[in-house]
Amino acid sequence: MAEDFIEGPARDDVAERLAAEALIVDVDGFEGPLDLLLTLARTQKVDLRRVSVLQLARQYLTFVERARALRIELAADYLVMAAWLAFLKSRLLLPPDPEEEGPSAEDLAAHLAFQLERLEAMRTAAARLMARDQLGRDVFARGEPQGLERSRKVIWTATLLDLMQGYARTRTRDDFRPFVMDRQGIWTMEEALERLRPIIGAVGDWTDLMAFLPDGWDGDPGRRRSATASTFAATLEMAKNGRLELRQDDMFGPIRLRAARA
Amino acid sequence: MTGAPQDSLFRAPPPAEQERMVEAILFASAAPVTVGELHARLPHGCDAPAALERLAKRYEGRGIRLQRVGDAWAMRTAPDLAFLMTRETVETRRLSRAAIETLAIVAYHQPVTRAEIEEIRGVSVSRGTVEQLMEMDWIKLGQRRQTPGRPVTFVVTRAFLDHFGLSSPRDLPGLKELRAAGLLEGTPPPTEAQGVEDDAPDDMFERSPPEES
Amino acid sequence: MTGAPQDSLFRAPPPAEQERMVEAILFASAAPVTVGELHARLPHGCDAPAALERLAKRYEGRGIRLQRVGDAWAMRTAPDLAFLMTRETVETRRLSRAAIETLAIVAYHQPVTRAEIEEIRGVSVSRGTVEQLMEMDWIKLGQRRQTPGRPVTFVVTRAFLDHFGLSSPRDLPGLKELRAAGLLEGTPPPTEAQGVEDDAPDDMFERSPPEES
Repeated sequence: MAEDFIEGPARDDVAERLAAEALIVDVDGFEGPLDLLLTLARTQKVDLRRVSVLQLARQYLTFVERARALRIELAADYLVMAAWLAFLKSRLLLPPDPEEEGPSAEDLAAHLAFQLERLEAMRTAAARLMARDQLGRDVFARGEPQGLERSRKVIWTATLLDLMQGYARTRTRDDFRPFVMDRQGIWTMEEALERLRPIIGAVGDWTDLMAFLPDGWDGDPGRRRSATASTFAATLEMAKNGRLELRQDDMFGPIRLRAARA
Repeated sequence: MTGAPQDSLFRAPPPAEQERMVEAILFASAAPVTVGELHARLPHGCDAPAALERLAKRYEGRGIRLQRVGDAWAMRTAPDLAFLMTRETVETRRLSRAAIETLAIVAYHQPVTRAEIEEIRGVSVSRGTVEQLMEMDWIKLGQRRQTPGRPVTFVVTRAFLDHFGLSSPRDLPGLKELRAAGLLEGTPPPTEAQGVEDDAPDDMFERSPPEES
Repeated sequence: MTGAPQDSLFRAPPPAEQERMVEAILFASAAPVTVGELHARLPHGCDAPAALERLAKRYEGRGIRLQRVGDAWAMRTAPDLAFLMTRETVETRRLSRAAIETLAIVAYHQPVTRAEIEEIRGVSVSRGTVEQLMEMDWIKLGQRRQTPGRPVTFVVTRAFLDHFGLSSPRDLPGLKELRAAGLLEGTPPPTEAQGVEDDAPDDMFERSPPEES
């Protein structure tokens, strides 16, 4: 490495050396090692296809050494490239080893040269692309586009599932209506009175209370219980008013009633 | 400014060139351009009115034409080609919730009056909803109910059955099936369970108006 | 659809009429219109490609010209009149050098993976760069590469072609030379002297997915 400093590639080229100094100061301006290598290669002022990779490797290593001497922080990938180029340089300088496996030093050098040439080509292409007439800068579209007037026709659609869910929703909503006493299983005392009043006058003989339950209320136990209780309460009310008489002969025996004797 | 080439340092472009300049300016402009603006933008010594006149002639009978808009000029598509500038797009949209519910109630309870629909849904039915469903030809007027006021009733149509792939409204799943399918989640009132639902859906459509709730 | 007037209920309009119809449609649209869209909007039986050809010829040398953009067509002002258009110029965001290079690599190497872009540039591609180019609608995702990991690829869009006035990606400046020099390959040409890759993939752009409409 020291030898590079002694016989540095830019030793007798002041302009080149100044350029190299500028490069170092500017290290942040490079987009990675390949970008730096391309810039260095340009200083050789030859067709990129004839660039001397050996010289390029020296230039790069010199650059890295100087940057380190100036205590400039270099990103890791610059150092990785430096290591690889040092390896490549040694391979290029030594006579080829026939035992060596893998690509030859010349192949590696050719690939590096190709990479540089390809990057250079893409930069040129990018520049040519950006130099083209551009829409909105050189070439213009219709300034007042009419657009397509869309006459919209809406087709409404619904699926059977929508329909069923919609119906289910309306029915389910009923189940959550504000609470009211559900009277469907209840026979009220008013209803029992209503029922007994017109018929009680005709009951001459003692008759079982259960005979006065309304039709259809003696099956379901809940309904029978409700109807029995209301009817019994209604008979008590009517007995109080002196309209009928009640008797129960023994405990839990049937309750019987008949119209009051005047 | 026009017809004064002598005060120009440079010779004005030839007429054909002026014409294509005006053409490009009018094309790219977002608003009609006045003659004054044209003169301000064209090279010195151009005759905008003459260029406009030639351009108007060139576009005669074409798909585009030059049009005067107040004191300005613009390029416009020929009026007879307006039909190319519209495109009918067909958009399918899902029915609103109100419309679906109304439709469902008509389907399950037909013939049904507006008052009955409102009673079942618990909210008033907007005129628009019923009109929309009638316009879609999914519901139609049935016979008047023989009750005071003789209210109109609604029934579903053949088109409704076609759309939903039903051969008759009786094919609609009943409340019990809806519940079995998890579509009805609330628990029914205890007694309604026997009386009403056991014979659903068969007499569901004869049974009108709905007596429950 | 073209050349089948016999299956049409109505006779297609005469060629001159078709031409002015295409003229009006292209004129009214700021974005390129595909041949397919033209056929959809023109009366049945029209031959859009033929009308476009006649129209393009008619506008040769005018202030406006017909520009092919992939499978679409657009009317654009002639580039030599750009100096008149300063008023219309839209300030475009300045692209970074990384973005410009990435764009060029996608255009010349498409379909190209992110790893390939990085290999060519020698640095990793920042996420923001690709996102910016996609947001500008200049690049988009192509088909996944059928290699391990199935990486996504990038290709340029119709908006890219439109922006740079390219009829197709084949018209990219210097494309042929770059390909002949083997610079669009992943590895250097075998022997540098006669590294003329004349049989290099001419179908490079056929491999990209079809343009969106």
